[in-house]
Amino acid sequence: MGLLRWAQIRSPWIIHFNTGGCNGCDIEVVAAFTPRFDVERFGILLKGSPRHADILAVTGPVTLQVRDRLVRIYEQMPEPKYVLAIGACACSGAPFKDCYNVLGGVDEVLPVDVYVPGCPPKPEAIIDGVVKLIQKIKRGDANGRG
Amino acid sequence: MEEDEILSELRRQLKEGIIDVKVPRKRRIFVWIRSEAFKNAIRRLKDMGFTHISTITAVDLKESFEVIYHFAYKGSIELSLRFNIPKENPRIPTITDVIPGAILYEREVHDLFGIDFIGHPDLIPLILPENWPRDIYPLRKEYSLEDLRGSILKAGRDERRVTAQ
Amino acid sequence: MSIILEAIRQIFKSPITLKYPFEKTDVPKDFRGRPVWNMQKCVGCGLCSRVCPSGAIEMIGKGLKAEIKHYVDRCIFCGQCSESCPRNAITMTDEFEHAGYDREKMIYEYRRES
Amino acid sequence: MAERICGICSDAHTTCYTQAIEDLLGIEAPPRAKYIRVIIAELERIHSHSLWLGIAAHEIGFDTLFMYLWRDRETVMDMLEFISGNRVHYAMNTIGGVRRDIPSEMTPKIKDGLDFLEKRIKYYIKTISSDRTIQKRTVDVGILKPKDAIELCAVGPTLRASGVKNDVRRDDPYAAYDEIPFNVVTHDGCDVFARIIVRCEEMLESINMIRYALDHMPAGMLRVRVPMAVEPNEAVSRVEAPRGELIHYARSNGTARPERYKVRSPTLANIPALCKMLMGQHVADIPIVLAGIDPCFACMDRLALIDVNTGRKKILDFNSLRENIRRMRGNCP
Repeated sequence: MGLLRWAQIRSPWIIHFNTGGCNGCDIEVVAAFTPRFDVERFGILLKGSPRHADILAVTGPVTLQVRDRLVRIYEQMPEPKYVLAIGACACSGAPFKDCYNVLGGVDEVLPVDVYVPGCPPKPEAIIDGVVKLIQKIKRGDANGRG
Repeated sequence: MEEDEILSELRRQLKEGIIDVKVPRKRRIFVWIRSEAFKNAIRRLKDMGFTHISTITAVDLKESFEVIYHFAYKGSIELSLRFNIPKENPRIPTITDVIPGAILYEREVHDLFGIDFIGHPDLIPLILPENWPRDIYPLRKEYSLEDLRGSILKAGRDERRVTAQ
Repeated sequence: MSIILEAIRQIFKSPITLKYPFEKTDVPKDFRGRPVWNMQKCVGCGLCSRVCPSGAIEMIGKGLKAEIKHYVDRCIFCGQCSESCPRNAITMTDEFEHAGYDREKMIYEYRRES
Repeated sequence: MAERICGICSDAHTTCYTQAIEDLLGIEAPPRAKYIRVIIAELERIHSHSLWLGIAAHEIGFDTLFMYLWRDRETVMDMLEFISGNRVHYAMNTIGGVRRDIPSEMTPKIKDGLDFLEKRIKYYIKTISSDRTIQKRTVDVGILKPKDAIELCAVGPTLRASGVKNDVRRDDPYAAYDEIPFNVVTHDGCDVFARIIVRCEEMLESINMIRYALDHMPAGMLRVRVPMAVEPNEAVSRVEAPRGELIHYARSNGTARPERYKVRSPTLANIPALCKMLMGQHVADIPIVLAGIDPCFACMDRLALIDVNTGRKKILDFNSLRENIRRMRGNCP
């Protein structure tokens, strides 16, 4: 366990999933990976497969259609796993929370470790969120099922 | 062609089919027609150069539906062709045989209002989730938001029970 | 081929990456960060909570006794509240690092000092 | 609120929305506001196209170009941030005009940025047309004949890359586009390569338009007074978003809430054309053909209707198709 946590703190791998948002947060997440902000200098890698990832970064409000897929992706991730909710929609579903096909924030479906509000959050704010998540993993009180 | 030329040409082609026209500003035309004349009108419009369909909108007018087809003439003049259909029997012929680009817009209107397009190649749900109740059309005004939420959550629960069994 | 030359040229340039978590970056002039209420100016008309598109502002009570609860996790930082406020009591600050572990802790409360 | 339909073309959606409402109310934005709308819209076009070009480079496995493009794209983001204060949702448009001015002090900084971008975009055009990797992956891939493009009602750069000269900015001028000279870029290639070149040259065209607009900006007020009451009326508003023709339809019934509001975003219009393009292609080419229409899955389609009875907003989005496509692509962002 110690080795695993050490590896996760040193180099957390991220999978990014849009659950029906406006793309604003997505381009900022991708911008955080590109040269200007470059989170890869902290060993953070964007992965295409949930089976390789430690952190699930969710953007957008959870719609009815996407709920089962979101849960499936979460189930596929190896434990311990953490969820990062990026943007106001993923945090609480606002301003779409009253729509009939939107369930609300990600925490309606999955346990969320760190919320990053903002519409969209600046890439700096996303980095800040990831840093706070890493601190939480270090302290060992993340609810990452592991 | 200019707006008035288009209108006179349409009047000549459709005669009694046209109920009313309105030109609120430059490059915008609204045409009300009788629902029987609509397929013919679309063929005529295509021949006149309205090849691009921008979208199809339906509006719930409590007693009937109004269906609006937005066309563009060489990209510049936007003509909205509209007619009413009864709510009890919302069936109209498809236009995908004349303009193939309308295929997704018809599916979308079918999803949201339950209007049947006779002859459409593939009228399966486009926007709505797959566990959506069959006979609920979200943009009809008789459904309030609470009704919709309730029925959807119920449908979701039922499905989960099925998978659990 | 030309992209290889470009890549070689880049080796001699200084990196473009911001050293963000270690050095704070500046925010532009009109940046819309977290809104802050000046309760000395607020008259409790409730306009901000009515115009808010995402329901992030809750007003408890009315008039000068009003209390304002601002839910940062719902806020979309559109600035509509600060634009609509008839007394200019709301300012958009530079704060953008709101990340937190708990939604309950993301509520800011404002009440008038008596 | 209309801004949250799409995060990439947020300004196009607000422009379209405000125009529809201005039409309903029978008011018109002042000239200076129109010029500012053009400047923001064109900056957004540059940002969106360079974003797309980066993603396209990523899809064909050319990540170096992706990183370079996204680095240079930060210049546009900086300019937008400098003008409006935020990177993505600018909140510049309001009903009856714009919220913020672009004072003349800002002009030199914007022009510096434009000069830098022009140099870079020219360099990328050279790279793209000479690089063998890109040529092999894009030329003669995803063919869309002009006849099919018109028949399937394709819009925007997808249509223009099939050699059809069609641009809402030219054909149905809104804002200040009737006063600003520009060319409609077309290409006869009909393939993915043509779509890349059309978008690159549109970026250069946008740069020239911003320069012209900055130099010829009339003085005057930024917004007009908006009447409080709305007559029963209807309006159709069209805008050339970075991805193509965007259309909003609004109808009011005399109350404060609209009777019907409909949004049709450009990606939905391009889907039938996409199905045509994918016919007879290799599986490995699917990502780049798909990326060729610049799909924006969030803005693919959403309709908002505000129900008069309950007064709540209902928003539907176009998830099923997006899900299918996402499954096809693997989970690339």
